[in-house]
Amino acid sequence: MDPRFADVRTGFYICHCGHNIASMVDCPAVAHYVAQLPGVTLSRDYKYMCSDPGQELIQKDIKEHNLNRVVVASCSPLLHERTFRNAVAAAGLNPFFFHMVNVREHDSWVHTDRAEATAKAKALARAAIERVARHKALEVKQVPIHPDVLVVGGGIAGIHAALTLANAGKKVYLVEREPSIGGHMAKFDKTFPTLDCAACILTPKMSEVGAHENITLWSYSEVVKMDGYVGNYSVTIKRKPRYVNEDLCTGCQECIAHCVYKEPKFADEFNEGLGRRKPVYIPFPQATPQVTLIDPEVCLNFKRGVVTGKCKQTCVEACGEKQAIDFTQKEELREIKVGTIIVATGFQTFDVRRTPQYGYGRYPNVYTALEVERLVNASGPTAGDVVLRDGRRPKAIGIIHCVGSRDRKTNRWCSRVCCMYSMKLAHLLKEHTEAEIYNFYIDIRAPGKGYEEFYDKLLDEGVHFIRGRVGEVTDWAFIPEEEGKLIIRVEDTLAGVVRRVPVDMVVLATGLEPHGDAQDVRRLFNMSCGSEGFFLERHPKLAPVNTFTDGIFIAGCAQGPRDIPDTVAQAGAAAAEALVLIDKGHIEQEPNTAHVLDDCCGCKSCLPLCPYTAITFDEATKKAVINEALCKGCGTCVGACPSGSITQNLFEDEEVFSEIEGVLAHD
Amino acid sequence: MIELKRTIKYESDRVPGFGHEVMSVPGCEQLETCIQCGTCSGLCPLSIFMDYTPRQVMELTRSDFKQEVLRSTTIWLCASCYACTVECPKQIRITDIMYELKQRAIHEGIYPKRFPIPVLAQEFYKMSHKHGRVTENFLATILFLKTNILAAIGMWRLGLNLITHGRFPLKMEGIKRKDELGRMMAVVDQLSIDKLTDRRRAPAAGGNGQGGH
Amino acid sequence: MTKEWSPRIVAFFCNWCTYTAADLAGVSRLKYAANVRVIRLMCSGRVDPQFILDALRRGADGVLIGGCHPGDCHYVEGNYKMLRRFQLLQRMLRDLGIDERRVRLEWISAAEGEKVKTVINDMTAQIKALGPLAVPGQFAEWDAEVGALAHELRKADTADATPTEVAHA
Amino acid sequence: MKFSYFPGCSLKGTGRAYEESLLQVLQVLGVELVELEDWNCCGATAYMAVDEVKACVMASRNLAIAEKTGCKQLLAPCSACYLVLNKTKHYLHESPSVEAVIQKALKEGHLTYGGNVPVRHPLDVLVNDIGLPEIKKRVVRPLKGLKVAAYYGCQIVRPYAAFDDQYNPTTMDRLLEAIGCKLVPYPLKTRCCGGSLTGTLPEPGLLCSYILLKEAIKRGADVVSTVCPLCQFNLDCYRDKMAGRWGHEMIPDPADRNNQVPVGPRLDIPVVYFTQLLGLAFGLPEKSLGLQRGFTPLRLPPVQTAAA
Repeated sequence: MDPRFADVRTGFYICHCGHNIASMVDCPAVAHYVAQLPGVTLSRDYKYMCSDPGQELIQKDIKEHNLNRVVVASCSPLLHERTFRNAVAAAGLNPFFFHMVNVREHDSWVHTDRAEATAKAKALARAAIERVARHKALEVKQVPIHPDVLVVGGGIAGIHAALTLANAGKKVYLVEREPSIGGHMAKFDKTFPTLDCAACILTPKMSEVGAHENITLWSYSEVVKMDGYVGNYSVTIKRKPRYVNEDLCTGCQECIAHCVYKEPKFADEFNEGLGRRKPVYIPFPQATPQVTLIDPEVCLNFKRGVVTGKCKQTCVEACGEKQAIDFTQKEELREIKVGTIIVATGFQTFDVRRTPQYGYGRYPNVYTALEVERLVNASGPTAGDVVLRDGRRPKAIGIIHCVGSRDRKTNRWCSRVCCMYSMKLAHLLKEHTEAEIYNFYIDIRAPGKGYEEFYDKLLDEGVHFIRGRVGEVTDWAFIPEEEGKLIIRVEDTLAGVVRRVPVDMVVLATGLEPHGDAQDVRRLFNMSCGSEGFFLERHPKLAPVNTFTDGIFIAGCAQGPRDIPDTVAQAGAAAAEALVLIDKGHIEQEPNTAHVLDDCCGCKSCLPLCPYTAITFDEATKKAVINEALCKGCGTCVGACPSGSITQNLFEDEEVFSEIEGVLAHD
Repeated sequence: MIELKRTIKYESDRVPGFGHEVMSVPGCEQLETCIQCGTCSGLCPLSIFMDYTPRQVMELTRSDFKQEVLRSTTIWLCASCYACTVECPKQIRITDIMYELKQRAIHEGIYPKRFPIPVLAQEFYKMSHKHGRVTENFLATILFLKTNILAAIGMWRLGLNLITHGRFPLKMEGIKRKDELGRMMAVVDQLSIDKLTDRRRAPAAGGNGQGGH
Repeated sequence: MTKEWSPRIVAFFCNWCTYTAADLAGVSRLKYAANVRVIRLMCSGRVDPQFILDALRRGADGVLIGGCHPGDCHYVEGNYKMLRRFQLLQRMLRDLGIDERRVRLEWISAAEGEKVKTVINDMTAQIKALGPLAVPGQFAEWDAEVGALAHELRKADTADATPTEVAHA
Repeated sequence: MKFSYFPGCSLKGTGRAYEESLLQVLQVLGVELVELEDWNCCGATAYMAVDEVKACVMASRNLAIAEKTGCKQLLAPCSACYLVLNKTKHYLHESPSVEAVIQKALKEGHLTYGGNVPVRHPLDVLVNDIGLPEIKKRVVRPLKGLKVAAYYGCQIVRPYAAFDDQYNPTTMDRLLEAIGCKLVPYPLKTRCCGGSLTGTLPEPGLLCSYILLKEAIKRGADVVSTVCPLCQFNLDCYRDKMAGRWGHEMIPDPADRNNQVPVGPRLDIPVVYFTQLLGLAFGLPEKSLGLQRGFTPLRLPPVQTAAA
C-alpha cells in the first residue's frame, strides 16, 4: 500500500441533493468507485448531506469508524464548506481534515451527458481523496474586530443602517456624497401604496441621524481609499469644501437671504432643475446637516474654483459674528479605522436622452418621473401646482412605463418600482389636476403588500390603463383634435388596435440603474458587480447583504432595484450582519496563510510580490520572513518562490499536485 | 342579420414546427423572446391598415398559426421602413421576419388573387433576372395589366406626366453579361444542400395554393 | 482506450472571480463541455508554472487558468503576476514544441457565468482540433527509445569487454 | 477623391434628376465617380420578398465588381440600394450559411468578394469627407430665405445607422443650412413614405406620403428635400391622387389658430433632391440639374443682393 495513505482513514460522502445531483450523476457509482481508492475507509451516497441527518451520519461514522479525513461531494464549497467543517469539528476532528468536492454547480447543473458527468464526478472525487490525505491539522486564527462601522451613502438605506447600529451602541461614520443626506427618497412626494408623505416619514430619521451621539455624519464627502481586512479596515475620506464651516453654521440662512444675487438664478439640483437657487444655498428646507454651502462654479467670489475676492461678500456680512463662511476652505482627507462597512450608495435614474423617441428635451412638456415628484410636491418649485413648462395646465396626461427597463438596447432588467410609482404619480396627478390619466404599460408588476389593492384603487379612480409599450411621442397632428397636443402612438395590445392618444403632458417612468461610477466604488471596496453593474451579493438567497469580501455589506438599490420597504429591511439586515461580527468581538481567519521554510536561500524574489508587505527579509538569518498577521493568503509568493521554500496552508504544493494527479487519474 | 363567425382556434389549426422553422432562419432567432409589448405596432405607420397587428403576427408565428399568418394582409403591408426593428426592446428583427413570411407565402402560393404586392415582388424578381436591371415604368405597366386593368387606365395621367417630364424611359434597361448573372442564380437554385433554400423548396405543409380572403 | 478520445483539461480558478463565475454558470444552468476539471486556488497568482507542467506531464491535453480581470484582483494584483509568469511559460512551451493554445489564461469576473461557458466550450473545441497531447505516452516512447539505446550500448560494451562512460544513459 | 458609383435602376429611370444633379454637384467639388461596370439590380425591397438569399447574391455581384475596380469605396445614392448593399455585407459577416451560398455563386461568375468595400451615401461623403467648409466655399447663390423640410426617409438611417443618428438625423439639415436654406422643424424626417405600396395599395401607401406633404406645408416649408428616388416619386408624382382623396380636409390656419383652412389646394409643394438644391446654390443651370423633371416647379426666392 502507498505509504502516503498509511494512517489515512477517509470517509467519502456524495450528496444526491434531491434530484439536483442524482439526476445527472450516478451517485452510487461514484461512491462505489471511491470505495476502492487508497485510504478510503468508507464511501456512501446520501440524499441530503447538508441536512441534520446527513451531518449526523458523518459524525457517527467519524466515531464508529475512527475516520480521520472526510470528503463530501455536493455543492459549491462557497456555500457549504463551513457547514461541514463545523460538523466535522463537532465530532472531534480538526475541521481542516475535511475537503469538499463541487459536483453540483460545476458538474450536474452544467452538463447534459450522464456518463460524462459521472466520470467528471469520479475524477473530482479522486482528486479530493488524494488531496485530503495530505491535509494537516490547522488552527483558526482569531483577530479582534474594530467595533466602529462605516456606512457609505446617506439615502434611506444608509440612514436606516446607521441608526440601527447607532441605537445598538455602535459608533457609526455616515458618509454622503451630496451636501445633505436623504437620497432619492427625500425628493419623493408620497410613497406607495400607503401614500405616506415621504418627507414626513424620512425627515425625522434624518434629524435623528444629525443629532445622534453615536453617528459622525460627513456629508459632501467621498470615500477615496480603503485598506485592511475584515475587522480592521482603514478608510480615507475626502471632505469637499462647502466654504461654510459646519461647526459654526447655525442654519439661519441669512447668508442666502443676503447674497448679492437677489433672485435665485441657477438650476436647483434637488428640484431636478425645475427650480432655481442662489450660489449660496441649502439643498432643501429639511436638509441634514442644516448647513448652507457655496457653489464655487457660480459664486462671484470665485473664478474657475479659485477665490478672487471680487464679490462684495454680503453673505459674510450677514453671517456676522458666527463667522461660518470660510472661503479658504480646502479639500480635506480624513482617515478612520472601522471593523465593518455597509455600502449603500444607491442608484441613478435612467438617462431619458437614451430613448429619444419619447421626445424628452425636444418637447418641453415631456417630464421624467422624478421631475413630476418635485412638481406635485408642496415644497417643490411650483408649490405643488402642476403647471407645465409652457405655462399650461394639463387636461390629459400619459405616463409611459418601462422607460429604460426591460429593453435590450438600454437596460434589460425590470426596475421593480416603476409600475408602482407610476400608479402613485397617476393618483397624485389626478388629485392635483383632475386630468385624464393614461398609463401605458407592458405588464403591471404589483407584487407587494397592498400593491395589487393600490392598482384596484387606481382602476376605481378612473385612471386609464393601456397595455402597450409606446412607439413614439410626436407633436404632429393628424386630426384637428390633436392640434397642439403631444400624441402618443401605441398599440392597445389587449384590444388589438393601434391608437393615437393626444395628451398635454408626458411622464416617463424611468428605470433604475447603477451609478455611473459604480465600478469605481466596487473596486474601492473590493466587491463584485453583476453583469448589469449592480453590486453582487455573496449569495442571492442565503447571503443577500454579504459581499465576497468579509465585513463589507451592501444595502439598498446599489445591489439592485427595490422599493423603500425592501430597502429598509435590507439595511436592517446589513446592520444586523455587522453587529454579528462586532459583538462576537473577533474574526476567525481562514488559516490559509503562507510561511517560509528553513531552506529559503534568501533570493528576495518574493519580497516585491506581496501586495500587503507581509514579507520582510531577516538580515540575521538571511531568510525571508512572513508576518502572518498581514498575510491574506493569496499564495502569489508561494507560486513564485524559485526554491519552493514558501508554503501555503490549505494550498501546499503537495496538496495541489495530488489534486492534479487525482483529476487526471480517472479516464 | 349579423353575420357570425366562429373565431375559436383548435390545436389542429396549428402547423406544429412552423414557428420554429421561421425562428431558425438567420436573423429571425430573437422572435423567441418576444414579450408582446406592441412597440412594433405602435411605431408601424401602416399598422392601422393591417388585419393583424405586427405584434399579433409575431405571436401567431411563434404559436405555429401558419395559415393565419401567411394569409394576413400584414406581411404585405410592411413597407420595410425598419422602424419596428430598430425599436424592438428584445431586438427582434421584425422586418426580416416579415420578409421571411412573404417568401413563404409566395412560395406556397398563399395570397389573395390579383393581390398586387406579391405580383409586384415576383415581377420585379423576374425582370431583374431576365434583364439584370429593373425599368420601373415597364414594371408598373406589367403589374397593372396583371392585377387590375381598370387601375391601369386610372394611371394614364401619371404615365403621361412622366413622359412629358422626361422620366419615362422608352428603352428597357439591361446588363451586358446576363448569362453571368443567370449562372450565379442557377448556383443558388442548385444549392439544395443549403438549409435555407432546401426548406423553401420542400412541399407546402398546409396551404393548397388557392389562398384568399 | 475504447471510448472516442476527448480532451482532458485541468483548470485553475481563483476563488473570488472565476470559481464564483463557474458557480454562477451552474446556478444559471448553462450547459458546457464536461472536459474541464477545476482546481480551486485562492488567487491566480498562486498558480505555480510547475502546476501547469505537472498537469501536462500527467496527461492533460490543456490547462486553463482563470483569474479576475486586471484591476479587479481580490489581492490587488495577483493576476498581473500570473500574467507575467504565464508569458514566460508560453515561450518555454513553444520551445518544448507544445502548441501555446493548449495553455490559456482568461480573465473571468464573478458575474461572467456566460463567459465560463464560452471559454470552456471554445477551448474544448480547440483542443479537440489540436488532438491529444499525450505527454505520458511520449514519455513511454522516449523511455523505450533510450532503453533500446542503452541495451545496444550494453551489448557493445560486453562485446568490447571494456568499461564505458555512457552506461548511465 | 474617387469613388465607384452604383446608380441603381431608379436613377436611370424615374429618378434620373437625382443622377443628373448628383453628378454635377460632385464634379464641382472635384469628386470623381467611376460608374460600376455592368452593374445589376441591387436586389432591393420587392426582390427581398421573393428570395432573400438571391437578393444578397445580386447585391454581392455588385460588391465584387466594385472590389475588382480598385477604387475602394462604393457610392450608392439610392436609399434602397444603400440598404441592400449594406445588409448583404451584414449577412456576409454574420451568417456563415448565407455567406457560403454567396461565395459559391460569385465563383460561378468568376468573381470574388473579400468584404472590403465600404458602401457610402452621398450625404455621408459630402458632410464627412468633403466637409461643410469646402461646400460653403462653392456657394455662389446662397438659397437665403428658402424654407426646407429635410426628409430623410427610412432606409439610410435604419436599421444600419452608419453615419447619422437614427432618430434625429442631421447631415442633410447641416448641409442645407450651409448653402443658406432655413430648415423648418420636421418631426417626420424619418417616417416611411409608403414605399412601393403607393402603386400597389394606394389607400395606405398614399396616406403615408400625404401625411408627409401635409405636415411639411403646415410647418411652413417651401420645398421638401429628399435623398431617395422612391420617396421623391411618391411625394411628387401622386400629388393629384392625394389631393383627390384628402384634398378637402381642413387644418388650422398657421396665421390664426382659431381659423381653419383647407389643405387640399396647397399640396403643390415642390419635392426635390438635396443635390438639386446644392446645384442651385453652386450656380449650376436648372436644366442641367433636372429640375424641369419635377411635377411641381420649384420657385426660388429672389436673390438677396445684401447677402454677399
